[in-house]
Amino acid sequence: MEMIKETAKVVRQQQIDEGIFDMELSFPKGAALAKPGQFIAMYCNDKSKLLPRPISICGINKEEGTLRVVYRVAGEGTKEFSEMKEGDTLEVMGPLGNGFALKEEKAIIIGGGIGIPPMLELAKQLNVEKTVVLGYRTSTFLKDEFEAVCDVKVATEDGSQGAKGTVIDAIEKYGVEGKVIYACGPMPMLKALAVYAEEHGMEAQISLEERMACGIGACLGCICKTKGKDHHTNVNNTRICKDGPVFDAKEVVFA
Amino acid sequence: MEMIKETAKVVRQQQIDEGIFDMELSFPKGAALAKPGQFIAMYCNDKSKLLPRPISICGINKEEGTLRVVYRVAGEGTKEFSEMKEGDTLEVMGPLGNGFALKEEKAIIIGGGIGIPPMLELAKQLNVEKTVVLGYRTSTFLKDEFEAVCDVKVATEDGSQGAKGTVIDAIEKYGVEGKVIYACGPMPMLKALAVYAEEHGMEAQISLEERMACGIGACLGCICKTKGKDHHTNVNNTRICKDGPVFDAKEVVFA
Amino acid sequence: MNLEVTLAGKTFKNPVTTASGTFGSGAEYEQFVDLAALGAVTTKGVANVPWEGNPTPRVAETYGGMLNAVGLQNPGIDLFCKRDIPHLKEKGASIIVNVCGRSTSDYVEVVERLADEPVDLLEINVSCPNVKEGGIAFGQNPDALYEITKAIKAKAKQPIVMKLSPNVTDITEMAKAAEAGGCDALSLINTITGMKIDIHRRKFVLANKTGGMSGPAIKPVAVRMVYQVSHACKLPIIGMGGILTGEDAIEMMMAGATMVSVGTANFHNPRATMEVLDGMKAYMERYHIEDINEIIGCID
Amino acid sequence: MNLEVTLAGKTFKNPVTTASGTFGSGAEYEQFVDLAALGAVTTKGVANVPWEGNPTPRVAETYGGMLNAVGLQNPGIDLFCKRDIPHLKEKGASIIVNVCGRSTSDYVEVVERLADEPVDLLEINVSCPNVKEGGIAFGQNPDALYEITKAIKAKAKQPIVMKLSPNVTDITEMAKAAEAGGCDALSLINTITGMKIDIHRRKFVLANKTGGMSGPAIKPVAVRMVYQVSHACKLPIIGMGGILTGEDAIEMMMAGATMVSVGTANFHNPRATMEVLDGMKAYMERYHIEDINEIIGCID
Ligand SMILES: Cc1cc2nc3c(=O)[nH]c(=O)nc-3n(C[C@H](O)[C@H](O)[C@H](O)COP(=O)(O)OP(=O)(O)OC[C@H]3O[C@@H](n4cnc5c(N)ncnc54)[C@H](O)[C@@H]3O)c2cc1C
Ligand SMILES: Cc1cc2nc3c(=O)[nH]c(=O)nc-3n(C[C@H](O)[C@H](O)[C@H](O)COP(=O)(O)OP(=O)(O)OC[C@H]3O[C@@H](n4cnc5c(N)ncnc54)[C@H](O)[C@@H]3O)c2cc1C
Ligand SMILES: Cc1cc2nc3c(=O)[nH]c(=O)nc-3n(C[C@H](O)[C@H](O)[C@H](O)COP(=O)(O)O)c2cc1C
Ligand SMILES: Cc1cc2nc3c(=O)[nH]c(=O)nc-3n(C[C@H](O)[C@H](O)[C@H](O)COP(=O)(O)O)c2cc1C
Ligand code: FES
Ligand code: FES
Repeated sequence: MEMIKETAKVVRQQQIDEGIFDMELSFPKGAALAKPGQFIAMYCNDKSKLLPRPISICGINKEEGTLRVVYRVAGEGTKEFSEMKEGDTLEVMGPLGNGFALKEEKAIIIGGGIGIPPMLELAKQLNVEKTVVLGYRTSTFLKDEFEAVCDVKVATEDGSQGAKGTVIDAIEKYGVEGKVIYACGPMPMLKALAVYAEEHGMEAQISLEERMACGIGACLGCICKTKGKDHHTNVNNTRICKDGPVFDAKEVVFA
Repeated sequence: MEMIKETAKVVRQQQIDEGIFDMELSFPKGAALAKPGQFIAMYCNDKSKLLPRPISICGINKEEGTLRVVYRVAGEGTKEFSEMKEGDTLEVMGPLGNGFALKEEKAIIIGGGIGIPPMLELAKQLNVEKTVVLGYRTSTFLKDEFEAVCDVKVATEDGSQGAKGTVIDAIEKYGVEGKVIYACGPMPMLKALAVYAEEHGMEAQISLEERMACGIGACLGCICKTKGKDHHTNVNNTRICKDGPVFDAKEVVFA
Repeated sequence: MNLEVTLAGKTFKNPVTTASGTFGSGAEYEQFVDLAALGAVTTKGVANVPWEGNPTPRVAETYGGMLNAVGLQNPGIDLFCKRDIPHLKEKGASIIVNVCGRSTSDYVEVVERLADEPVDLLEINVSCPNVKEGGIAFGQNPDALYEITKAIKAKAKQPIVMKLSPNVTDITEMAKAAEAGGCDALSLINTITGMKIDIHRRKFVLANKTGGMSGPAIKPVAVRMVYQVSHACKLPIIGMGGILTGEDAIEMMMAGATMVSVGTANFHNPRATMEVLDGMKAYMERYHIEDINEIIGCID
Repeated sequence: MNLEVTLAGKTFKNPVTTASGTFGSGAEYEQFVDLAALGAVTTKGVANVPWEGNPTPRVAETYGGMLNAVGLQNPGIDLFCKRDIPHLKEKGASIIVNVCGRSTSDYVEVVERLADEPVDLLEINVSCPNVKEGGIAFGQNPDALYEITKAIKAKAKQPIVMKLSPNVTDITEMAKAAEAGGCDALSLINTITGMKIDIHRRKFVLANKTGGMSGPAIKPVAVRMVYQVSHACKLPIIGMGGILTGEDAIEMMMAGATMVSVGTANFHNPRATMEVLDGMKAYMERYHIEDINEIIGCID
């Protein structure tokens, strides 16, 4: 897995929802290597914060040499990113992680909340019969772009759009079917999808999140519990940054 | 002593000699209060550096509401300042310290190295018969501006301009005379001037330097040894930031 | 919204005080801070007689913090009582006096001298790493700490707060010794001993070689120790070490502190104490917290 | 320009190694760093059997640093010898193996297992604050440290380097105990115990509650301890704690270290080790220093 660490330039940034930002980074070597489901490590310019922020790749433009990220302002680091303007620079490392394995089977692509962005590039690249299911709290973002690619079902917590409830409610309400689930979102959603996939005999590739320090498999900060022994340390832990963030749901032990 | 802490804007910055920068800051409330010999505390934007950098006021423009500083890149903080451009902002506190006491007597205004800048505003404001003596290593800076105000004598370490040697060599070579010495520069120069003033029955106001934390008299970081008991702590130490940086040379105990 | 807290039987209008030695005697910050708006002003360590302190350089910057080796320069208790206490009272401030000494009798002398002064608490500095005698010598040995606490408590008219050093293997052992000695509260942490070398001049930056590290860099150590001590003994705690924002103060209180001191932050921003207080209020509003006392030690 | 140093009888091409646990087994950084260009690769702590480590979250950011409570997850000595050592050798790296254990016999087992491996030094981690047994329990008690040092030294074929914890009242006492136990060198410092609270969720950020603080925030403590230890005993020192730049490394060596380890800096910049080395060379050029050994402990 090749990765690059370089100074990237912001070529575009805009706010697309409350607290949610859409940034395009010029990072040609990274863009050349990137695959859907991988992420990048974004470093702060503020020197009191040394650890990189892991952010999923939402779009890959190999011609322009850019990567797109869509992120929520969660704390100080993402706040700093949100204040950056066209022409500003930051250190970036990536692409990191394994990414999704694109299967030749009917797909359900599922994103929940801030887990939605990484599914967009997957939806674009996955050349099979597919449905996208997106779970929001209330207001939606990126929905139009998914709709430009394929059929989209929506769930909102308050029922203001689409199915009321979770992505599973939307799947059931709209009778969405497929052989393979690709998903990113909050842990309870992923856990529910793992159960759902198991019950329906489907494969589920889920993208996990954990606090990271190195981002490249060196610190053992970001493990998830797994059923099998990990090749790296020979225990039931697997590094999310290096061997994930995408896992076969069957392999993961949920807390 | 009133002082202001505010966000100031860089209105002009240029390099005027090797490693020496000339910056004009928009800081109207500070400019309104400033006197020659006072200094400002400049804070870094880099959050790994929390302490302010004390920098002398080189010029006061009350109409424009600006203060001018001329500084040497000594470490990381001054390096950060030197990279700032017109329109950039930083936190500034000031004016700080006592400043020079302007006497109605014939003056010798003496600056050595990076102690030269604070003497410029003094030379402008001091409305008496006066001579300026400037000591440089080799190349000169700000000299023209002093020459626009009064007679200037120069000393260079290598003798490439003016007297070869120190400011005292220049005073002696050119027979500079006066009743009051106003001086800023390296400690050995100030010590020599204190002796010179004593021998010639002159008053000497010297501006001292020390590492500071608070800049306003609270931390007791920046004291100099004094002959008399200090009013503040009743010991033979006086706070340079608050009761200085300008001292009557007779009061100071040199190491 | 209630910000009032009670510590060792004394009530303060809010939990925010100043860390001794970083706020002078209060007067230096008057242009930036309404002293009466603080929970209390904690003053610079004062001894029975004036102290000269250490040679300069006394301060150095470090990554996310600083070192100091001021060495407790102070005007002595006489001038302090004559000038600084009346001034603070005139400004409407509650007062915590930080007391230093070279021997037990030095401390006792200061404490006795303060008996009739309008002072809320006596914070006993047995943790200064920058003086040869007294200071940390008492703060790194539980038996010595117990003895001096007992001796001071016997003479003190106001509640006493022992200020602990983080430069120990087990902070809870020290806290228990001070508790056994009869003190009313604990302050922690004082500075962590550090060193900086000027590699260009091949010299120590500080004349004293070592100094005490403070500032946001040390906050995780302070939070940890406040948490440990709050679970090891029953004494209320004034928590300090690296507080820069209201959120830092909330964190320190959640770890177990009843009051918090703002120190090095004052050097970075002379209005820091007020901004910490504002930040705490904003946090309380956001989470609908009626009474700040609710959050003290709310983590287990 | 000579960068070669000798420590405990072993020669390294330069003084820069990696801090255990921050560089994996080396392979993770190969895309950024030529492992053969380092003085040595110091590997993640390895035990006699695989360890699972602690639950997540295991890492947290702090001002100018971080906390970790990984808890020494490791593959055990068998897989380590089969996979990691041959790989490092193939890449041309010199190897320092960091050894951990829960009991003296755990450590001894690992050390014996390494007897015939192409390893330069054994760094014995008796200072991990994140595990219940072993680790720091040995590192905070001079008698225990003396005993385990003796026991390991008796069985070790390679020179042993005891890695000390900064979470002690007097680091020189620990250094002397390790010296008396017969070790060949010392490594310091390991992490300083700290805590971070998520005030929004009212939870500890780390599952383990406390973690070890590392990064530039702790450098002044590391420099101070390296200096103190270099004056308290005769053992050579591998210095670490907050080294981010070549200048930091020079400072650590001036304080008394013969080698330096780069840790948390790798997370901030995967090329940090190489940039530290380049910075050291630039410093030597600027000051016309022919031999890096000249600057070791050049400050008194
Ligand atoms: C593989 C992966 C992909 C991600 N993709 C996205 C994305 O596309 N869009 C998006 O908005 N967010 C994404 N996240 C979450 C994102 O990393 C955090 O929101 C971000 O790191 C918060 O940083 P902060 O400085 O704003 O918050 P702070 O709370 O100030 O951060 C403090 C520290 O905690 C870490 N941290 C805090 N929250 C998280 C979290 N949820 N996950 C991991 N580390 C965290 C930070 O990286 C930092 O080291 C992803 C996380 C992972 C692990
Ligand atoms: C009253 C006063 C007036 C000054 N006026 C000027 C001026 O007009 N022009 C100018 O170029 N310099 C002036 N100096 C010196 C200037 O403050 C330092 O060069 C500057 O602080 C160095 O900061 P740095 O971050 O670049 O260096 P670093 O070495 O990285 O600084 C580290 C720390 O040490 C302090 N420090 C380092 N050197 C000095 C020093 N010589 N004096 C005080 N603190 C120091 C810094 O403030 C900072 O806290 C003045 C100093 C004082 C005390
Ligand atoms: C310049 C300076 C002077 C200090 N003087 C004292 C003192 O006189 N008495 C004392 O108990 N602590 C003293 N301290 C320690 C502080 O009160 C406080 O415990 C420490 O700095 C940690 O808090 P902070 O990180 O918010 O600064 C001093 C600290 C600094 C930085
Ligand atoms: C994530 C992480 C894991 C660590 N694992 C180990 C370890 O396995 N063994 C050990 O002796 N030290 C370990 N340490 C401590 C480092 O080797 C080093 O002593 C400490 O981090 C200080 O150096 P630094 O500030 O350069 O990181 C670890 C540190 C970190 C940050
Ligand atoms: S973040 Fe270091 S191993 Fe994953
Ligand atoms: S810098 Fe604090 S008293 Fe002068």
